Parts: sequence; C-alpha cells; structure tokens
Amino acid sequence: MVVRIPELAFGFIIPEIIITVSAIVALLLAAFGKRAATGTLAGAVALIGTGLAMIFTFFLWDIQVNIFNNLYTIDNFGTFFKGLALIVSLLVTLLSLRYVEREDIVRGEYYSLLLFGVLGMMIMVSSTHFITIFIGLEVMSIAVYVLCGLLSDNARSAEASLKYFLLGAFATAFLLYGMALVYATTGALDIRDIAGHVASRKFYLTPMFMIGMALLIVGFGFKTASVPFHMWTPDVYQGAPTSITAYMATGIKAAAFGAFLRVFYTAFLPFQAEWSSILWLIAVATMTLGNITALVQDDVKRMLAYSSIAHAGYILIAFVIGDPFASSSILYYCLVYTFMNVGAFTVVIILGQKDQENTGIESYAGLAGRHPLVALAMTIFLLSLAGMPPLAGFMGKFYVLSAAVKAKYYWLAVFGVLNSVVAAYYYLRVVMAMYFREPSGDLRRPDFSPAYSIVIAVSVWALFHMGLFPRDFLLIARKSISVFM
Amino acid sequence: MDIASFKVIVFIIAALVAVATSVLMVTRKNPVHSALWMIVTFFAVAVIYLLLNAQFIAVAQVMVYAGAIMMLILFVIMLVHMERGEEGEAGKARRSAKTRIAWALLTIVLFVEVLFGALFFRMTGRIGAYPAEMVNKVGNVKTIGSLLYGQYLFPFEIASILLLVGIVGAVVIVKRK
Amino acid sequence: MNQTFPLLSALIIFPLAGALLVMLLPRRNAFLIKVSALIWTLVEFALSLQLFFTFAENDAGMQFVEQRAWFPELGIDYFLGTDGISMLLVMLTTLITVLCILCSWKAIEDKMKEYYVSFLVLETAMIGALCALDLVLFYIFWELMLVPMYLLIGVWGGPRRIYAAIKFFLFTMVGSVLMLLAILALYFHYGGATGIYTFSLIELYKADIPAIKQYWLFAAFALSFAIKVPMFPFHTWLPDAHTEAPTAGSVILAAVLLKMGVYGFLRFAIPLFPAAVVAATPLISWLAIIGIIYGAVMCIMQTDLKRLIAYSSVSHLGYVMLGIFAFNMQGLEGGIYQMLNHGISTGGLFLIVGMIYERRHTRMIADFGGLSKVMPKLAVFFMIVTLSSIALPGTNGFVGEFLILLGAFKSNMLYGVLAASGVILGAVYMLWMFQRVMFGKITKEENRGLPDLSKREAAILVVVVAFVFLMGLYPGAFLKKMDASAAGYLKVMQAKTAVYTAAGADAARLTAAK
Amino acid sequence: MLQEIPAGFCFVLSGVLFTIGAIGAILRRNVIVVFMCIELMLNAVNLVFIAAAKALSSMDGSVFVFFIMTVAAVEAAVGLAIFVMVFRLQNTVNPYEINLLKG
Amino acid sequence: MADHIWLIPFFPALGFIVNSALGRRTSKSFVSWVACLAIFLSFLVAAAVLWEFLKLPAEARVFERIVYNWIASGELSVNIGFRLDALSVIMCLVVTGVGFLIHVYSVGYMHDDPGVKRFFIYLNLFVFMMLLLVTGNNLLLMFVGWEGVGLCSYLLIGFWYEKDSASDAGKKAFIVNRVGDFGFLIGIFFLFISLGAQGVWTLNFSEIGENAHLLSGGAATIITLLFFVGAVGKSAQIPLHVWLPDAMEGPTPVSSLIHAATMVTAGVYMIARLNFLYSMAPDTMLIVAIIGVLTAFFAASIGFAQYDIKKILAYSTISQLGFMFVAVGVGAYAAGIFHLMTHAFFKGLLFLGAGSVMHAMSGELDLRNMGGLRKKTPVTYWTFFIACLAIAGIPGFSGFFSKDEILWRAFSSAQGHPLIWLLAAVTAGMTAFYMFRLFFGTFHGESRAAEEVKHHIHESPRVMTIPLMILAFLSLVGGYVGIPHILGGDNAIEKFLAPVFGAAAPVAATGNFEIISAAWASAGDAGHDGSLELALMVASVLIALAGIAVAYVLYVKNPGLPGRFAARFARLYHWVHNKYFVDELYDFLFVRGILKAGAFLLKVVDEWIIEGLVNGTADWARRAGDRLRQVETGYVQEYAFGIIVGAVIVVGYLVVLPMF
Repeated sequence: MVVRIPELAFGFIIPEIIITVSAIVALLLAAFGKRAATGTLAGAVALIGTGLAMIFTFFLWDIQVNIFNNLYTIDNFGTFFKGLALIVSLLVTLLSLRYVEREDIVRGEYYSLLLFGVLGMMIMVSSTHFITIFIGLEVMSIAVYVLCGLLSDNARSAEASLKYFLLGAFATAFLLYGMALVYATTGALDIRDIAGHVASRKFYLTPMFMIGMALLIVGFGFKTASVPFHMWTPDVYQGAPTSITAYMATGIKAAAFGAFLRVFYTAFLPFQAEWSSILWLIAVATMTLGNITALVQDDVKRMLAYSSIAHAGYILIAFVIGDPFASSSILYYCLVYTFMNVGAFTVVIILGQKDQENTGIESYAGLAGRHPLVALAMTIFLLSLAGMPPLAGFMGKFYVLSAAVKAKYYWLAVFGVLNSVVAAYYYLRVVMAMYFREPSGDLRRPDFSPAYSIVIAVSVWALFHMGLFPRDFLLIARKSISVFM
Repeated sequence: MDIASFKVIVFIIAALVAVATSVLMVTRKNPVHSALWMIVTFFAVAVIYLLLNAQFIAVAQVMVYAGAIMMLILFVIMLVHMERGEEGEAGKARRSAKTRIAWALLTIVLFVEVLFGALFFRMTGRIGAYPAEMVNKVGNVKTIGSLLYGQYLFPFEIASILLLVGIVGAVVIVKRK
Repeated sequence: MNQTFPLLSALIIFPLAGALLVMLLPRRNAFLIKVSALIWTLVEFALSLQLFFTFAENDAGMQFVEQRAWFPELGIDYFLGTDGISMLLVMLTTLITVLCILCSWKAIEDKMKEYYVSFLVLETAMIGALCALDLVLFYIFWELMLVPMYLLIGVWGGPRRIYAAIKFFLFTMVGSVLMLLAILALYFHYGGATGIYTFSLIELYKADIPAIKQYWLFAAFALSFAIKVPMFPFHTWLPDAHTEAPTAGSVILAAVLLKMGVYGFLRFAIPLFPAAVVAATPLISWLAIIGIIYGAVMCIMQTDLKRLIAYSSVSHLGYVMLGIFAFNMQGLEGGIYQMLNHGISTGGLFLIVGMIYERRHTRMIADFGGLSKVMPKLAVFFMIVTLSSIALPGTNGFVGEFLILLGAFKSNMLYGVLAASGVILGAVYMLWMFQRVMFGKITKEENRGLPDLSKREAAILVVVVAFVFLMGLYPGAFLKKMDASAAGYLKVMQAKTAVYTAAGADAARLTAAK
Repeated sequence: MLQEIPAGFCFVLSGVLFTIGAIGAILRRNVIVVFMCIELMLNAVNLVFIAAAKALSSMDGSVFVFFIMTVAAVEAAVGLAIFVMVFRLQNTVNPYEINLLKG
Repeated sequence: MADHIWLIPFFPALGFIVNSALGRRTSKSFVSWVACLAIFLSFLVAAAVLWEFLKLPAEARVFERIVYNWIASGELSVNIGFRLDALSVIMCLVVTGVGFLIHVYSVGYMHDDPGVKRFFIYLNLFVFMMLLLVTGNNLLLMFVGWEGVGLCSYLLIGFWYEKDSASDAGKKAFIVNRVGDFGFLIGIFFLFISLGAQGVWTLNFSEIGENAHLLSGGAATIITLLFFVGAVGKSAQIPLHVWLPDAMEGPTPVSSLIHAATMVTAGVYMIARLNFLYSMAPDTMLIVAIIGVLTAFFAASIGFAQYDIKKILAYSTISQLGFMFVAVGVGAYAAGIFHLMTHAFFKGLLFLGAGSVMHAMSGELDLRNMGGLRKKTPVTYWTFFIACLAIAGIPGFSGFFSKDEILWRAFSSAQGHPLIWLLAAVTAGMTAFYMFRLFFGTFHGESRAAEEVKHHIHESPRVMTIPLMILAFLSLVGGYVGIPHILGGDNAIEKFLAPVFGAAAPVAATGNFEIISAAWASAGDAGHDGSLELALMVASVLIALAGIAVAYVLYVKNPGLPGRFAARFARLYHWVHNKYFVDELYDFLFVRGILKAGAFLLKVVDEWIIEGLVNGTADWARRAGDRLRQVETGYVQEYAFGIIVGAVIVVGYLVVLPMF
C-alpha cells in the first residue's frame, strides 16, 4: 500500500490560494469587524485579492504542468479561463461595491462567497479529473445558490435561489450519473485516462458509455443554459441580485463551457461525430428558442437572460464544429461576452433602486434624454450583443460563423445569422425605448457611483478594443486551445 | 448455503427493500413519513454497499445520509410545520392526474433507456489496482484513507473549502436581514 | 500633395474625429454644435475635392491605395482604395452631408448633439464602405451605417418612426448577415483552392469558383444589396423609412445609402461571381424593369409627399440596376451617373419637402395646393428639381437616364423599350404631384401665410440646382473620371463572363446535337 | 451459483432508484420531499460507483462516493436554509405556489 | 457668320438668364424689352446667315459649329453643336421672326398681368429651346430642344397656375408629349444601334445622312415610325391630338407662338430634317400621309361645332398640321415646310387677332357672346380677315400657294393618292367654312355680349396692332416665295430647300400600294402638261369659296339655320361637339386604368403580399415567442421535467437511435 502524497506544487496554484485567502479574510472581516466599515473593506480585500491573483495567473501563461497526482493541470486553456473568471470577479466586485450597499446585502459574506465561486470556477476549468471537476463545480454552485438569495426580504430573490438550488441539484444528479456510467465502462475518472482507454482499441462502443456521455451533456447543458435544460435561467437571472446575474451569465457560463470543452475535447474526442450531431440540434434550439422568447419580454433583465441563452447557442455552434479555429472562437466569445453582459447588467443596476429594480422596459423610456452617457453605454453593450461591427460582439460572431463556414456547417451558420437578426430586434427595442420614447412616470435619479462608471468605461473600452484589434485576443485563444489539438 | 448465494439473496432482499421503501417515500403524503421511509432506503442501500465490499462507504452512508442529512431534514420539516401535508389548492389545479402520469411514464422512458445500457453492460473498463483481496488485506477504510490523504488530497482539501462555503452559505441565508 | 498622404484614411477618420469633438462640446451651446458640425463637414468636403482633383483619370485601377495588415493570420487587411466609380460616390457623400447639416439647422432642436454625432459617424461609415477593399472592412462599415441611420430615423423621425426604424434595420440586416456568410464561404473557398487566405477583394477577384457555388454566393450578396437598393420585392422598407425619417435622414438615405446597394453589386457581387451574373442578368433586369414601372405606378397612388418620392426612388434605382446589368459602356456609366443624379435630385426633392414640412408640419399632398403663390422662390427650385427627377434634357437626370436606356436597349431591345415607358409614368406622377402641391388656388388657410425660402434654404437649393445643371450640361467632368474605370471594369467582366457564356453556348450546342 | 453480485444487477437497481427519485422530484409538492428525492438520485449514482469500483477492482469509485456524500451534506445544509428562507417569505413550500418569476 | 451661328440660340438664352437673374430687381418693361431684344438679335443673326447663304452656292449652304463635347460614353459621343442649312435657317427665321412679333405683341397683351416677368422668362426659354431644336446638329440635341419646348409649353399653358384647368392642361400637354417623346427616344436608340451595327456610331445629322444607306429597309421603317410617334405627339396628330385644344388655357400669345406657329410644327420639321430616312421607308410615309389627312379632316370637323374661338383655332391648327404631314408623307418636304411657314404667319396672326378680340371683350371667348366687333376693332377685323382668307386658300394669299402645293403633290407624287387629295381638298373647304363661321360670328351681326362688356370694347394698343399688321402683311405676301411653276413662278423656296431634300429621292413604294400609286403616278405624268394641276387648283379654290359661301349663308344671312341643323342631326352634332369623345375614351383607358391598376397593386402586391409576408413573419415570431414563454411557467418541477425530457431526447438520440 503506497500512500502517494502529492508533491507540494503550490507555486502553480498561487491564484487559487490568493482567492481562498481573500475569501476567508473577507469572511473574517464580516464576522469580527465593526459593522459600518467592514463591508467596504471586504470589498477592497476582494478586489485586491482578485487583482493579485490575476497578476499571478498572468505568470502562469505558457506553463504546462500536471500537479497533485494528475488531478489538476496548469495549461493555457485553464489559465485563460482562470483569467476570465478573475476578470468577471473583478468587474462584479467593482460593481457590487455600491450595489451591495444599496440593496443592504450582508457584505462581507457576499464578497467571500463571490470569491469562493470564482475559486470553484478556477478549479473546474483546470481539472482533468471528474472528482476535481465535480468538487469545483459544487464549490461554485453552492456559493451561487446562496448568492442568488441574498436580496433581503425579497421573495423573488429567495425563489430564484430555491429554483436554482433544486434544479442545480437535480441536474448535478444527472451529471454524476453520467460520470458514474462513464466510469463504469472505462474504469477511469481522469479524462485523459478515459481518452487513452477509448483510443486504445480495447474499447468498443457500449450503450452505457454513450448514456454516460449523454448525461454529461445534460449536466453541462444545464450549467451552460442550453435548451432544453435552460428553463431555470430566466427565472433565476431575473430574481437574483443583478450583480449576481451578471456573475452567473458570464462567469459561471464561461467556466461551465470551459469544463464542458475540456471534458469533451479530451475524453470524448473520438466520439465527436456522435456528440456533435446532437449538439447541433441543441445549438439550433438554444439560439432559436432563446431569441424568439426574448422577443416578447418586457423586462430587460429577463430579456438579457433569454439573450444569454441565445448566446450559449452561438457558442455551441463553435462547440459542434470542434476544430481548433472554432474552439478558439469559443474562448474569444466568452471573453467578449463577459464585457458586454457585465456592462449591460451594470446599466440595469444603475437604473434600479432599493427594493425597486426598475427593469421593465418602460423604465428605459427616454433614458437618452436624461442620461445620455448611460444610454450611450447601454446602446454600445446592446449593439455589441446584437453583433454590430465594429464592436467586439461582432468579432465574436464573426469568428464563430467563419469557423462554421470553414467546416462547411452552412445550415448551422444560416441559423446563426438569422437568429442574430431576430436578436437585433429585441436589443433594439431597448435602444428604441431609450432613444425614441419619452420618459414616463417619475424620474428619479439613477444610482450613480464611480464604481459603476469604472465598470462601464472598462467594458466599453474593451468592446471597442477587442472589436477593432481582435488579433491579440484571438491569438491567445488559439494558443489556449492548442493544448487539445 | 455458501457465502456467494447468501450474498445474492441478501442483495435481492436489500434491493427489494430499497425499491419498496423509495416508492413509499415518494408516495407518502406526509413528508415526515417520507423522510422515515427514506431512512430505510438508505439503510437498504448501505447493506448493498457492504455486499459490494465497500464497508467504509456503507458506514458513511448510514452516518451521513441516514443520520445527519435525514435528521436535518426531519428537523426542518418540524421547524417549519411542514408535516401538515403538502397538497395545496394551487397545486391541485395546476396539473391533472393524467398529466402527472404522463410525466412519470416519460421519466420511465429514461429508465428504459438507462436499462438498455445496464443490460448491455460488458466489462470493458480498465481493471484497477485494487482487487478485493488486496483491499481486504489492507482494510477498506485504510485503503480509502490512504487514497484520500494521498492521491486525492487536493480534492479533499477543496472539499473542506466546500464545507466552509456550505456553512457560510447556510449562515448567511439565515442571518440576512 | 504627395501620394503618400493617406487621403482616404483621412476622409474616413475625419468625420469620426468630428463626432468625438461634437460629443465633447457643451450641450447648452446649440449654435456652437451646429457650426462645428458644419465646418467639419465643409472641411471634409474640401478634403474630398482634393481627391476629385488629384484623381488620375486614365488609371483604371485602384488609386490612393492604402494597405496595412490588420489581422494577418486571417488575412484581414486595412485596405482602402478608390476608382472612378467609388470616388464619385465619395464626392456625393461629402457634398450631401454638408447639405444635410445645413438643412437640419432649424429642424432639429431636440438632442442636437446626438444628431450631429450620428451624422458624422454615418459619414465615416459611408465613406468607409465606399473605399474599403477588404471584405471584412467593408462589412464593418456596411453594418456601421445601419446604427446612426437607425437612430436618425428613430429619434428625430415622424410619428411612426419606431416601426420604420426597426423595419429599416431588420430588412437591411437580414440581407447583410447572409452576405457575411457568403463572404466567409468565399474566403474559405479561395483559401482552400489557392492556400492564400485573404479577404482582400483584389485578390479574391481572381477566384475561380464552381458555378453552382457562385449561384449561392451571388444570391446571398445580391439579396443583401437588393434590399439596400431596394429592388422590387424588397422595397417595402423604403417608403416607411423615408416617410418617417427627418429631412436630412431622408436625404442621406436616398442620396447615398441606397447607392450602397448598387455599389455593392458593382464592386462585389458582379465581379466576384461572373457565372452567376450571366445566369442572373435576366432576372435582375426584369426585376429592375418591374421596379421602374411598379414604383412609378405606386407613386401615382401616393397621398404623402415623402412616400411618393420614396417610391420614385424605387423606380429610379430600377433604372440604375438595369443600366448596370446591361454590361455595356453606356449602361454602366449611365448607371453610375444616375446614382449621382438620383443623389442630387431626389436629395433635393427631400430637402424641399422638408422645407415645406418645417413650415406646415404635414406631408399630405391634400393639405397643400397653390403654394407657388406664396412661395415663388421655392416653386422655382422645386420645379427645377422635379424636372431633373423626370429627366428633362439639360438637367442631370437626362444624361443618366439616356445612357441607361441606350445601354439597356443595346443589350436587349425589349428591356430598353419597357424601361423607357417609365419615362412617361415619371412625368405623370411628378407633374401631378407638383401640380397638386404648387398649383391651383390656395384652399387651406394655413398655407396663406407661409414664408418663402430663407437665405440658408436658398443657399442649399442653389447648390442642388447648380449641380443639376452642371451635371446636365457638362457631364464630361464626371464621366471622364469614370471612363477608364468603367472601361476596365467591362473588359474584365467580359473576359470573365466569356468563359461561362461560351461554355453555356457549347453546352447548348451539345444538347442540340444530341 | 453466482460468485459475486453481478454489477448489472446493481446498475438496474440504481436505474430504478434514479427513476423513482426523478419521478418523485417532478411530482411531489413539497420542496423538502423533492430534495429528498434528489438525494435518492444521488444514492443511485453512488450505487453505480460502488458497483463499478467493485467490478473493476478500483477504489476511485469509492472515493468519488465519499465526495458525493460530502457534497450532499453541504447541499442539504444550504438547501434547507434556503427552504426555511422561502418558507419565511412566502409561507409555503409547495413548489406550485412559488412562482413569482415566470414567462 | 459660320462661326457665330451659336449666337442664334444664345441670345434668347442670354435673355432668359438675364431676366431670371435680374427679374426680381428690375421693372416689368425692362424685362419685356430685354426679352424682345434677345429674340430680335437672334433674328438678325438668322437673317445674316440667310443673306450669306444666298451668296453661296447651293451645296455650300451648311454651317456647322461644335461648341463642346457633351456626353461621351463608349461609342456614344454627342456634341453640343449647331448646324444651319437651308431648312434650319428658314425655321430660325420663322421662329425668331414670328417669335419677335409675338413678343412685342405680348408686351401689350400681358401688360397688366402680375406674372409678366415670369411670362417673358418662359417665353425666352421657349425660343431658346425651339432654336436648339432647329439648329442642333445631332438628334440628341434636337431631342433636348424637343423636350425643352415641351417643358416651356407646359409652363406656359399652366401660366395661370391658380386655375386648375390651366395646370391640368399643362400637365396633359406634357404627358401626352412624353408619350411621343418615348417613341422619339426609342427611335434614337434604334437608329444608333442599327447604324452602330454597321460600324457607324453616331447621332450627328450629317453623318447619319451620309450613312443612312447602310440601313436596311426594315430598320428604316421602324426607326422612322418611332420618330413619327414623336412627331405625332408634338404636332398633335391623331391619336395624340388631345392636348392641343386644352393647351388654349395658356395666354393667347403663347397659343399663337407655341401652339400655332412654332412648337407644334416641330414634328414636321423633324420629318423634313430626317427626310433621307423617311425616303427609305415608303410604308412609313404612307402612314404619315394617312394620319395627316385623317387628322386634318377630323380636326376640321370638330372645328364646326365649337364655340370657343381659341378652341376653333386650335382644331384648325391640328387640321393644318395634318396638311403638313400629308405633304411630308407624300415626299413633298419643301411643300410641307412652305406651308409651315405660311401657317406660322396666318395662324399666328389669327391667334393674335383672337387675343385682340379677347382684349376687347374683357377675356370673352365664347362665339355665342360675340358679334359686331367690326366697327369697334377695325385693325383686328381687317387683319383677321386677311388671315382667314389666307387659311381658306383664297388665291393670292399665302395659304393658297402652300396649301395648293400640298394638294397637288398629294395627288401627283409617287407616294400620293387621289383619295388623300380628295379628303384634303374637302378638308380645305371645311376649313374655309369654319374659319368664316368664326370670322362672321365674331365680327359681323349684332353684338351678343353682356352690357358691361360692350361698354369696354375697344381696339388694342399700338404695340399689339402693329405686330398684327406685320403678320397680316406676311400672310398676304408670304406665299410669293413659293409660286408654283404652273402659275409662272419658280418656286423659290423649293429651290432653296432642294440641297436639303435633294438626296431624298423617293424610293418606289412597296406592297399593294405600289400598284395603285404607280398607276396614278403614270396618270399624273401623263397629264403633266399643267392642265391637271390647274384643274385641281381651280377645284380646290372653288371648294374653299363654297365653304365661305355656306358660312356666309349660315351665319350672316340666316343665323337661325345652324341651330336647326344641330337639332336635326342631334346625334352627329353631339359627337362632333364632344370631339368624338376621345378625351373620355383616354380618360377611361389610361387615367382610370392606371389608377385602378395602381390601387390594385398598392393594395394587393405592396400591402397584402409583400408587407403581409414581412409583417407575417414578424407576427409569427412574436406569436411563437408568446407560445414559448408560456412554457416558462415558473413552476420549478416543470423545469425539472424539462431536463428529463432533454435527457430522454439526448440519450435516445445517442443510444437508441443508432440501434436502429
């Protein structure tokens, strides 16, 4: 009996450690600090921690190493998604600084959970083993289940939390069942072992393995909000605190895609023909359903939720194709999507008040007259979401579509572009309300704060920068994806 | 009766008990009854674990599930007075019995599909390094322990964080204003 | 001016810089905003004059070329250039923008800053789309045109502006997204065949694409451009957009944006897919002819001035398409020339209607009558522009229409004859409109006190009328600029299509032999 | 006579339990019972892991089950807290009465 | 002079520009005299050219000057260039001469009109366009003038734009003309392409003339027919004659200048100008002649039953234009131009006279309210009388020579036919009748005017009467430039024009017509000792005299008779009075037809089909969205069920499907 104590490779997980430590510090501050100042202090801790982690993540670039008995891996792919998770964390923490105060949310714990969620994401995307993936996923999920319900005395928030929790647990059961069946047929939990086993020709297609794979699709499909596993998305996104909605729409989705990608591109690559054909259907259904339902939404937050479903559909297009070009476009898309979505949700936050979110489209009427800059920023985010050049959203779509065309998935591409026309309609509805309508009801001052401005400014800048000079980012994405192919 | 057939008989009994009690769990109107039946299910499953040479897991099953989790659940049920039964008017109106049966049937389709996999199961997997004899020689708990603190140390540590998150989460939710 | 000065880039960037500048101006100072927008566009126009005068007439190729790698891994370049075709359209754009700024002087009082910013951004996009020689760059500018125009219609438009704006946006977008796919398919086809992955148009011109694939790609491009033109069955966004847009919006829409569709055909759809062009020419020609006659008949039925002019655009653009698809010198040059003409005369018509609208706040023909009496100056300008629109000899419209019809007649007599019948209908609807608005007794009391043109308005219209006559009496100034390009274009096209027509003829002979 | 319990038996049993859990999860009208059903589904998963581990002479399955149990415990803690919160705010735990968010 | 021929159109253009630019700031009289001066200067230049021509040998009488290259595209190259030859110089003289007189007349006539400046601006523009039409050296420039005069006609008919009838008439004139222009335009294309097919890409008259022989007969026929469509429109021939009577809504000098003397004759001029083409197409010429004679006849018949004096004159114009078309149709181009000239004199005079009458009668136009003007307006009376004699074809007056030449050529030339002659001769009689009906009705008998009108009746001022007198003089002597050989003259005008038409040796007719015409031609030759010509001349004079006599009987001797006739032949009268209901027919066929079709297209195609598809798609998407949103019930277990459904599908797809 050999006890294999793993080598202490902490050098490679400094970002994770920093995040954990900051989370605990924030927690301690919440527990022991004085009421008034601790919230802000915890926020600062979170910011600093994220920033530090980011710096260290940067140093991990181009390092490829397996650590902790091959349970964990540091590679560009993981590092990219880690960076993404940290960007999300940074942006969401920033915009939470004021939002949390306004909504009277328990602040120390809030930041702590936020950071734990990020930790979960980081673990999830760097794991090469089902156990670590699962644990990471759960760390992330549990944190977010709680975060969803943090709006005080708000039944909707509680309901969102409940729904997310129940369905999350339910879907996790499917995911686990899938993992179990894969394990039962291959005897391996490490995705590279699975791949090796599958490739070693000792293996032939058994139904059980396929069922396992199918159930994994269900599980990841849930986290990425793909049709028909998407139904929780609008409700939860709508009910959750808006900052957390932004967090879910960008961070969780990206991390889920990261893990999804890693598992399928490593373990199940030989079965690409099989899973890509079902994902083809799912992609089309996701885009279409997300967009068409978003058409009739009058609540902007909910509309953005549906739009996030639709965007998952676009990402799935690239997923289906599965060549390096397409995969790298997923990464780029996730990155771009982060900025535009966080930006849009920030505007949603700005327009809200305590206990009154003002997310109905009528609250946006005449915004351009009252607050031209906010309206302009929102327009930029929405247009980017709609894929208008020269914003980054366009480049994202452009790469996805070019990948589709390159791989001769013409119909998928046609569905994609037609959907983007449908999508343009509902994004423009908001623009329309902001610019074309006269304001209705009482005009209360929106809730400005420098933190919001920074988030918005950064997002706008990022959208322009990544739209006009996408090269570096796509090259990074390519390099990241090259670990698989 | 040799040990093997004894095992099978025990397995069959435990399996039947598990199925029966889980059906009861699902069908009881009173949540407290459901919870109690569930505990029985967990015990039955624990028996099967024992049969499958997973002594540690069997014990953990009894302790964690049947003990901790179910107690917690029962506690909450009592706390919020949910034992009164669940069928509110709104729920009744929402879906007819037919629909519910249809839903159940569709779920059973899933089962049939899974069954399909189970029936065609072949030993295709890679044989691991821990045959039963070896494990028995070392001891099941020790083996798992050495794995958890050895090879799986990393997720184990993360699991501790997970527990922390769980605690913080539960506390935050309850203490929020 | 030496050739190394990046004139085209300057033309593209300059309005954008102006937009930023205007954005930074204080909102209170309306006059400052207006004046700086005006000066900015005037300087832009002056810059474009530089382009006009330094343009080498005898060079059929691209001039003022700028090429810089932008995304070399994908073969996307920052690649600009202009030839006799696009150069004139750039001129038109810069000119019309000045007029648009001028005509908005009084009409726009609400959200003035945003208005001028939109306009300047629109100018950037238009010039960019005209100069881009890289497909991705083109597409970016092409789509960029949508947003400011959408805002112009939606924010400063008429009562049904929201519907019109969204209709405009979605119609155009349906076409353009499919074009995007076609661009990509072309890119990968060419890359796959030659190993050179590039979006450079000049490079892609060399592509040799199987006929069937060409049909599909052409269909996607053509759909996009046909919607923009707009050709017959895709025209219904236009009346709404025109009707609801503010004056300057209608002007720029009619004068420049519609030309983008035709320009797209000229620059992209036709030279890239010769086989498809051979096959599609009858279809497009027939659609153009239907457009000419149908648009004219629709005009007769309209009761709203702007709607009427919008439908007349359908008719006029039908001529342009017909001319271009005649594939001879007269048709092509006539088509291009008619684009400029339509910009001037229909732009002028919208300007005039805008001026009337500013005074009366109605566009219904029935609300007018007898305006000649109270607005004699306007009547004169209106008459001249109307006549230019119905292509009276001596005005600009005639030169273009004559060349187009001649070209069409040369390529197919039936086309020429049918299209020429539009000449009659054109007179019918324009004169009837003019009569109902300007002639007769003043029946409405409100019309009695309308002031005549102000100095500013007169200045705008003088420019328009000056171009009407300049282009009508001395078209050589413009035709000469495009001669070499057009001739070169036709030569290339003939060489390209010859393969397919000959192949078609051979195939026909073979089947006949069997 | 069988030497060992065939893994297939366990898989079938697990399938049955999973299905019963799933049916319960979608039909019961008490979130706590729904949650219990989900726990039942997790148990079914555990059964597969254990059976497979046995059949494959591998311990990984058992380890995984250990983690699943941990997660189940955490979920129970958080989940029950959430239920209590919802109950406090809406005075019901019937999932059919909790639908402020829809459409 | 040859280098300065561009001055001919230049002066009116200059007048137009000066007046437009300065008009607002200067006085009425400045504007009017600038306008007159401009025309007069052109007239002087034209006269100088004529003078120079007469000094040159016949073949050299062509001046051509190119100003600049106008449109050049591919093979097409069109210049702005002018060309004067015998034909165009005559036209120039007529246009500027008569035009000048009418300008001067207008100074008086329009004196009190508030729009007088605008009037002169338009008038100058018109003369410019007309001169452009006449002097342009290529077809396209001619077309420019062609459409330009149409525009001016439109502007001037609708001069009093506040009157709906006036602006309607202007529009109608323009649109009907456009129908003709459509033919003209297609003709240009066809000619250009057909000649191009032979390697000659040109629109220049002289080059076309030199290369016309390259065209096939069929092509020539089509081309000439197309051009003829243009001529029919411009010169108000059947079936496009409907605009001219309505055109009388314009000020009377306009009717005189544009709708009698100059513009409407452009069609004749164009055919004469393109004589080399027409001579290649005998079928076309036959059609031209037939259309001409029918127009002449029917227009004259309508003239019987009109009461508006200007309308009567309008129908008379149509009728006379018919004569001219008969002339060019039978190949007698010179005769046509001759008649064009004399007609310009006497018809211009008639209109100016009518204007003078209106001036006297405070704008009254209805024949039924006139009478007895002889005493009060003597100058008008006498000049009008001379014009009537001229148009009636009384020997010695200008109309006699030109009309008789046409009649004789209609009878005798290769393309002519006795039936044409017969109809033309009858028409001549009818002309005499209705002109004298007009004359007697206006100037003789008792005044039927209202009392207050009667008081104001007075002779027009000198500025109006002097042009009348000059025109009367011209109507009297204008014919002497073309005295036929049979009467001892040498037909100077025909000789002068010969170089232009010389090349146009008529080709033998084809088809059925060939036999008949050949027979008659031989008959003509056989009888060409002069006796036949003389006999026919006498016959036509007799017919004309008979017409006058009948008019005298009916309207002076026995004024009650016409009413009884009308009552007797009520139906016929009804038809004639209503101009055979052609307007109504067109209204039904075209105006309403287009409106109906338009309404249909708008409703069905635009709004129903296309918009229906567009909005239908949008609606569909919205409804689908509504449906789909209902799936989001908000019930968490239904969401869970959704996951199960998804799992069933995914598993089924991946596992079960491949099994089959």
